[in-house]
Amino acid sequence: MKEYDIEVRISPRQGLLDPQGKAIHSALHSLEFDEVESVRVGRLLRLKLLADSTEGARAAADDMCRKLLANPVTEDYEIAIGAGA
Amino acid sequence: MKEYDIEVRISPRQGLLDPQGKAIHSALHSLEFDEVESVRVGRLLRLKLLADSTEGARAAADDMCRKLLANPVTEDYEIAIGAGA
Amino acid sequence: MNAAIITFPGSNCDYDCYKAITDVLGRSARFVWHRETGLGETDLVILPGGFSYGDYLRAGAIARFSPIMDAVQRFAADGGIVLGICNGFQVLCEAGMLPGALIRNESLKFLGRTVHVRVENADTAFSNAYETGQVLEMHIAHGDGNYVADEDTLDMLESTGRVVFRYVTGSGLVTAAANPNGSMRSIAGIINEGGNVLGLMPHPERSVEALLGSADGLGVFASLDAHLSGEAVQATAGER
Amino acid sequence: MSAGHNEVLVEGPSPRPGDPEVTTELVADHGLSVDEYERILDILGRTPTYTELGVFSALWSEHCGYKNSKPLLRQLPTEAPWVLQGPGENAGVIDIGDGFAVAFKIESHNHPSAVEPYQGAATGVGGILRDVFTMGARPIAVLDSLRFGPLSKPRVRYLFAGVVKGIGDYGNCVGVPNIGGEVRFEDAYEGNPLVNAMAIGLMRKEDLIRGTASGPGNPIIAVGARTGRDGIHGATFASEELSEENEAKRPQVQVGDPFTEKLLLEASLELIRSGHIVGIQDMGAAGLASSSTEMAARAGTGVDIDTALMPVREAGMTPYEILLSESQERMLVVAKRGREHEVQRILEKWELEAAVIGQVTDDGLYRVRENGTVVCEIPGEELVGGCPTYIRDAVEAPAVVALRAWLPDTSHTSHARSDAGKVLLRLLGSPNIASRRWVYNQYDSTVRTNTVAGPGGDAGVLRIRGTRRGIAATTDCNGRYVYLNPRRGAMIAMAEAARNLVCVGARPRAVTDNLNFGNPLRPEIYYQMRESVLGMADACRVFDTPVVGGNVSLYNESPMGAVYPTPVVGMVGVLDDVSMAIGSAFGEEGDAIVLLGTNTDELGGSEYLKVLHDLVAGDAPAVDLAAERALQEAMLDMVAAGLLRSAHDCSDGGLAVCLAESAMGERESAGITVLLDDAVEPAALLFGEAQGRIVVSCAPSAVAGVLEVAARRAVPARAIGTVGARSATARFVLRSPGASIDLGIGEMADAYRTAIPRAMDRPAAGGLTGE
Ligand SMILES: Nc1ncnc2c1ncn2[C@@H]1O[C@H](COP(=O)(O)OP(=O)(O)O)[C@@H](O)[C@H]1O
Ligand SMILES: [Mg+2]
Repeated sequence: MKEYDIEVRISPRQGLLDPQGKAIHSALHSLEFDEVESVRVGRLLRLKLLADSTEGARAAADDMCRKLLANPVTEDYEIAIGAGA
Repeated sequence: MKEYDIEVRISPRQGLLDPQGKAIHSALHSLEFDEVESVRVGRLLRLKLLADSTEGARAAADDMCRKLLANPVTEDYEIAIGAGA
Repeated sequence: MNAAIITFPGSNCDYDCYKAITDVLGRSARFVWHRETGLGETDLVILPGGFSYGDYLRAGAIARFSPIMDAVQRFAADGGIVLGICNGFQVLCEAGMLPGALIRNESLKFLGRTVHVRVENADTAFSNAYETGQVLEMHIAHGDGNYVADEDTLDMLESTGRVVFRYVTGSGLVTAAANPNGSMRSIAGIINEGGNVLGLMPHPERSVEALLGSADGLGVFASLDAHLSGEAVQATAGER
Repeated sequence: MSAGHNEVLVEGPSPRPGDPEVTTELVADHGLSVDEYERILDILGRTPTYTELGVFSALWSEHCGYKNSKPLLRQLPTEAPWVLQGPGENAGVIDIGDGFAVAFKIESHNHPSAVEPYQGAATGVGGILRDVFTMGARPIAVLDSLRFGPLSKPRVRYLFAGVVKGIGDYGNCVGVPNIGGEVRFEDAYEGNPLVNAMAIGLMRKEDLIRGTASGPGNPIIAVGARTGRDGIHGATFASEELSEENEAKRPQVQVGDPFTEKLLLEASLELIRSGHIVGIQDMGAAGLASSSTEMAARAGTGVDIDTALMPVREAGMTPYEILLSESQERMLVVAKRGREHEVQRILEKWELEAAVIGQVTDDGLYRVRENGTVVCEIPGEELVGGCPTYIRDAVEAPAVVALRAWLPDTSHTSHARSDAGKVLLRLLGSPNIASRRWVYNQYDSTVRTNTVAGPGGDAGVLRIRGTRRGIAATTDCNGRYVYLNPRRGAMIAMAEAARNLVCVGARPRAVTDNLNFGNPLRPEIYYQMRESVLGMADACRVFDTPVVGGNVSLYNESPMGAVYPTPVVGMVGVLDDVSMAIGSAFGEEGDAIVLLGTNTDELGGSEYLKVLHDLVAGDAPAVDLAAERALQEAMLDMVAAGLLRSAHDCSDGGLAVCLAESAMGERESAGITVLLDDAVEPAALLFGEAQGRIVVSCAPSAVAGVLEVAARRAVPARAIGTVGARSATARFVLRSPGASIDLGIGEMADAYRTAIPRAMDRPAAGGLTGE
């Protein structure tokens, strides 16, 4: 068993309205960051978990995303794995 | 001017309590994901912005984080840059 | 007393503050739209509750950049009285006018109910109508009222009498169960070093009429009225 | 249709490049029957374009066209001297006196909530708020009526948590207090939860405005959020059963933005007061298509709009998509010609986008262009009024007839004799009876500082500033009763709602109803609909409470079957002096407890049978509408005379539960001692759900007055006990010939208050809601 650092990136489905992103975008503009073209807001989950292999860790994380972490109807997710600290 | 994809990862300050992370952690355990040792929940912002160089893009993003995107009292942030699609 | 109530897009307690001051207390108040750059003739600025900019990103994070906020900062710097209620408290913290921050309630749930708070310092412009130690019943209605700050800041606030309201049981005891949102040291309201800027999560403007359940919050506005009309001894925190 | 029209239409729009060809399959996919399509050909005198087909299918869907319910709805009384606006508008409006009026309506978001509970419920609240403020009224209250499967199911907990959070987050952010509602848990709702939201708005009578597009030449302005591909064909979707097949067809989830809604609310009210506009309407179900056609139909005008002028969120949207999109937080405004700039200025202040997309015409045609080219041209009144309506076969299900005939035997009643206290504790801990604090503590119920009584009592009460008046509101429906006996069950829903109102001292004034049923093409379902509507109509007449608006939600079925027939009654009442309002918690030690109404032997459909024997059987309790009306009048007299300290309606769980709820109160509990002498089977006496009963409490000196008023109104009444001390050790003592209860009030309060929180502490599979 080894400890893995998992990073789960969850973002709103393409085409779905992202009111928060919209609000942040216009806030950045009123702060004169005119170079910003778009903002999408998602969630970032950092997990530490024990697994015997990178594959095992990924499989577990994927399972968690489907069961709990991500909303299957409104969100997409990506999983990134690094070795534990 | 070139378009950059910026990813801003904002997470709760180390040591600061993270109610969401705590809740997700215990939810994962009751779903029998006992291998999970810790969960931290943060925010993931994906920006598209125009800049003339990677440095320029990073500097701009950093400025936005300090001004608006992250709260220095409770949050840390990292910036990752990829070339735009 | 002539209050300027700031209306941000998404503020929804501005009207309640207005009514508490005009109808119940019989003093004057007016609304100031967040796009204005001046406050006009006023001796009290209120940042009301609500969801400025939808609380998107972080509660109060976007509102603090509204044009009017420069004027509010200047007003406060000159010793002007500023009261931030709920979302207003969050704006004050985001703007650095008060220390610490308000994060998601420990329960992760929005909480709309009555709580008891104890007056920890009755020697301020905002609380002189109460007795120190007095227990008040007020409404809370927030999802991000969990006050956090580092230990040094917390100790400093405590030792200088800058914790003005604290969540307690009906009989005035500080307990985990009486703390609705997980706030460190059960802090419900704090004041700045100059004693002229106060932020609190409970809604005094909702507890000003017996018909609506409690009049305990009226004291906050009465205190300010007394303070501003010079009837109360001018007090700055830290003197105690 | 005039020849003139025919000429215009015959050489109608030519097919739009890239649009699919209109085939019989495509017609079927749009949920239109062969006959309905024949009608369309007739109306147009030609084949419709793809865009026209989409518009017809949306406006002729159940959701917009009411094709299976219109004939039934005509049975409902809709008039009274105080009714300012009946059904047909965005919301009904009644006069409450002193120059004020309230607009209110209830709306379902069942299907969207089944797919995505958080957004589904949130956008449901958003839609109903817009219906109210587009009448010129400022929303002052929300109520929510919810139905789910059993909490033992993880998916149900996920839906329940998500729906409650969605309703809370949206209403809290906009700043409208939630003052009441219902939640019920029954197996029948597992596959298809019900999420009905009701909104109430306050206005000065003169500010009433309607959703009309009058005045040819007046500009039509789209306001608010940009249009995306969300929820295309949501209206048609809401008119079909949830099934594997239509998973695919499922419209993209609509995401709510309460912040934009709050800006829309303020801007709309400012626009209406400004006098620069003639009409305003929410772009709700079937989006731009239905809002623009309905506004024109109401005014008897036509419209000419260009979809290319519509602000969009995504590139390359077709007219079909733009017309049918259900993107939220959008409104359609018809301004006075020449006032465009004034309108723009107000919208800019509120940081809202707006675009003139067309104008009102006088040819009665619904004309849509894309960059000038006509893609749709339909006689407007045919779209709105021409939808064929149906009267379906109605046959009661034999299984239900049998269930109704069921009668309890001693095996069903013995527990009550031997162990009434344990039974009471189990009922208090049943999710259908237990405290709903877990729900309404997530709602802001006091913003706007008018809330005299929020959730937790029999009805929510609001004061009307600047007057002595108040209004009260409640929602009620026990689907179990309606299932067992549709006509009676619907009458009971009306009777309970009215009792809830008089218990706080409000005179029932009007109703908004939400008819939630299964597939109307099935005779046993149509039978439930017909009988329910007839039952409701009878009660409306006897109570003098016309229906001023409502909503129909059909096809509430899943592979697991149809939901219980659930005609939710949202009722609004008026208090002349809001300071006289009373609550349901017992008053002071020594006060007398008086029972109004009669205890009976009925046990059918009770929570007792469900909890102890897992039975939903027997007939729904009998309901005598005249007696209910007398009870209502007696209550109003007693409150007006200031005789009472508390009143609580006797409903789920019967007399014992009613007494327990009043004893436990919202805060510190009081003990009581009650003696009953009825010669009635104990199970029915303590836990039966006989109608027409209210438990009141009053000072000992007031008992005579209470009994005298009751006698004058011919309402049976008798003192049955006294209120004890408020303390942790207080006891709840109830004695009757066949059974007795003696419990510590603390133990009862614990069972009552912890049941739902404990159930919800378990994890909910299916994702994190609204995080
Ligand atoms: N979904 C809900 N939202 C707000 N309040 C609710 C909800 N469900 C129940 N309540 C409140 O909880 C209390 C108990 O509900 P219920 O047993 O249905 O009351 P009643 O039997 O008097 O209709 C009522 O005050 C009701 O308004
Ligand atoms: Mg009710």
